[in-house]
Amino acid sequence: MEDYFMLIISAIFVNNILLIKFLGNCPFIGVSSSMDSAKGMAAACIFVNVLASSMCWVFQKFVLEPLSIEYIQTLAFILIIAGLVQLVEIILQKVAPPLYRALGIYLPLITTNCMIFGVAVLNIRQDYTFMQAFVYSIATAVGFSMALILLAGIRERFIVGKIPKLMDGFPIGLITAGMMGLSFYGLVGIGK
Amino acid sequence: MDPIVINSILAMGGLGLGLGAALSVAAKVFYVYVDPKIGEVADCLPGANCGGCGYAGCSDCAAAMVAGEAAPNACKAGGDSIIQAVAAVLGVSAGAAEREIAKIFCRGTHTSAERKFLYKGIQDCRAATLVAGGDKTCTYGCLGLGTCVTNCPFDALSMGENGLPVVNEKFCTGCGTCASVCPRSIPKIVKESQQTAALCCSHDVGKIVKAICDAGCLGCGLCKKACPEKAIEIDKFLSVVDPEKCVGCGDCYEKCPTGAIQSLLA
Amino acid sequence: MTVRDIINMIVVLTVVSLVCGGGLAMVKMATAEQVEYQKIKNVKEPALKKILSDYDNDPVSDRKTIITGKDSKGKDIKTTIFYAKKGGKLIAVAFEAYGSGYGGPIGVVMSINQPDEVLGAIAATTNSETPSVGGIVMASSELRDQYAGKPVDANFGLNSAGGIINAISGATMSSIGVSTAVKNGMEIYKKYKSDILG
Amino acid sequence: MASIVKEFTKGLWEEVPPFRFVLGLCSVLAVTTSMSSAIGLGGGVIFVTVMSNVLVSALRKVIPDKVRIAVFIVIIATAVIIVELTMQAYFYGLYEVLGIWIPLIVVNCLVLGRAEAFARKQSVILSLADGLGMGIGFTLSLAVVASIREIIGAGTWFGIQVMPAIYPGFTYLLKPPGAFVCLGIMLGLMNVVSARLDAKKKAAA
Repeated sequence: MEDYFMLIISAIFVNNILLIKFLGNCPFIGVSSSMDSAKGMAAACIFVNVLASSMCWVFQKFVLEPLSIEYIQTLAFILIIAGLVQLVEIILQKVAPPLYRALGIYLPLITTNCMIFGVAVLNIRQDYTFMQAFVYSIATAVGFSMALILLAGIRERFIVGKIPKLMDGFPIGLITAGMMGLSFYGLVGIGK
Repeated sequence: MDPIVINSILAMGGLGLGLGAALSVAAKVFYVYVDPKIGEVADCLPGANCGGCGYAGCSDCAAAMVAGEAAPNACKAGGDSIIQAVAAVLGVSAGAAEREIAKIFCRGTHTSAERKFLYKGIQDCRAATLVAGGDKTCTYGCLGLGTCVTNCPFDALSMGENGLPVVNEKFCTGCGTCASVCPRSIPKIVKESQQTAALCCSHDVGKIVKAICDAGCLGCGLCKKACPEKAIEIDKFLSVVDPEKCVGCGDCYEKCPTGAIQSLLA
Repeated sequence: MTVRDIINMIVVLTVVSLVCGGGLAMVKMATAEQVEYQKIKNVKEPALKKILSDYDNDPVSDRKTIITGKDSKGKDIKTTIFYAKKGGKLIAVAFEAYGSGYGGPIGVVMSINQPDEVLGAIAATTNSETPSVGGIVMASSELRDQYAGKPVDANFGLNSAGGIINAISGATMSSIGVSTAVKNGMEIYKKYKSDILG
Repeated sequence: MASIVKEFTKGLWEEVPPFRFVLGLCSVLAVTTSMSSAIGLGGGVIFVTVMSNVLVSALRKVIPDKVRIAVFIVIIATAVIIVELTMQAYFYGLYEVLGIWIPLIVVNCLVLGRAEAFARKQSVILSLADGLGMGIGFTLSLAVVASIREIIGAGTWFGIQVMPAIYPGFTYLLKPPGAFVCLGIMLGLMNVVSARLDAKKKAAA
């Protein structure tokens, strides 16, 4: 149990998937301009990340490795993720329309989100057991959402602040992410 | 054929087949009827999600239009071309809506209006009003910190040198965002054809207004007496022009001691 | 979503995945040889360099993979044999064998000089020993020198078990791991000598 | 012919990928700590973008709209695996350095973005030009960011010592937070440059 705790702490704080490992900042800068879009994206990411990495782990261990075709892992994983996202979108539209309206616009965006695919591949490369992979995917998604919501909070203050016109938008977003990353980077000593 | 080739083909083919089947079954079982018209109508709309129509965005407005809850001219931001396009898609005759634009109902510039204190806080009118009702002595006047300018989805507003926002009528679509965003709703949505209006929002007594602002409406009623069409009413020391009755004769312009009431058709 | 659309959708997705899977398999087979070489060159070669000397061929390309027994699941275990030659004459044979250490399997690469069949030298490759304890032992020459120069059929067990190797104090488990790895290596050599030298 | 050149040059300045519109950001930040890895990944991205653009536009009439994204992704993933295998076979050092970043080209927003936005509608040759232009533009930007980070960060360029020996190296730039700040500042400068260009153009017009 002890190393799960360490796994969670290191995934959320120490090597935060977004600020230290750089996975998933395509939507990070784009979506974080307003708080509710950030929350919507974060919730969708947690939900899909857990589902995707467990399915990929199962596919790797029960199909790719027995047939010894690990080299095709990239194609298999991304196919699963794309299919999964589309499936979730269709099911959500029918089962929970309000939830769909809140998450809806972000779901297609998630297919190209580097974090989901990155976590799936990392689970295999660090050869985690299923439980470790499951816990790791939850922790990274929580870390991702935390960083996203923190940045969204900060960027909402920009509207009232005095930002030079040319730095407005992406440049200031990136610099803020850098500053936030610095604070997370201070914790590097803790995890393994 | 090396086993690796067969395995790869089988695995990937199987995965593709499985996903294709799952997607099609899901599409069938979880089929939600989405009226294709909504997509078409949404394409005609400007897509700025400005909220002028009162819905959460263009797609919501399109859905309401298709469902008949909203009239084709509900989209304020579009102007005639949009309304005709939507009407064409829905096959409904669209009442030609009169174009509406925003007007700034305050003339209290830095020089003409008195300031209580020097405000160095957050550059946002909503924030400024929290600080002892804003730095302007007149509690109804425009604080000039540009919240309406930053929030205008069509960039039709810019801040004039005298500290009051200026409406660029070419871009303004009358979506009303500025009116809803301004803590004192200084910008008001007015029909383009309206001739005259008292450009002030102050309900203070004339004596107070005269002391703190030399451009405000004193509520003296001279314009009301001068108006041949009886189009002007004094509502708690503030003159209000009824657009239907006003013919724009201009008799009231000279009578007004502070020039608050004037022609809108600059 | 007519039925025709659905079938069309499934067919296209399956066919594209099929074709891509097949195409990739072809590419995989084409590059498999080179990838294998690169893997050995970058992983095994540093260890090989420690135990083989004054050869004039490239042992990494001069290699043969033989089957050395079956593992628990019945899949046969493959061992790659590297040949060191001088002037065309075989001077040493090297291969890797495993023993169980404290943290998990310990990989030991060993060379056997030819024709006098004496153990040339050993070097550790992969091990997951605790770096502070087992790791030092693996790198220490004191343990390695005890193996060098011994004949193939010497008893490489620890002296506590009647063998000729005395364990490093404080890291008995790693020492046992290394000695079992070497013993397994000798087994493989004796059992498959004909394949190796054939 | 002119349109092909236009598509090609478009990728080099007006719509140079990671700067003009922020696509493919993850790899730009992570891989630009050294020039060799940046160019290595850039080469991979060029191959993948060109191959996926060509295949996507070749098959554009056959692919049903409902499953469009999934098929595009399969094509891109195939191209990426080919790059991965060739790199593993012939540039093993680069393969080790890049590690996880090669498979991650598949989710690089640039590649799918071009396939979705452009190749799906255009002819094969145009898509090829666009893919090449975008790929090279991406690699150039990678190179620019990488040289800045490596020279200022570690004082070397392609591993050769460039700065004087006593230069301690501003390693903050090599760390993840530095990457964000460096890219942010570069984007800002780029805005300044293009604003000045537009102003000059407007003044001239």
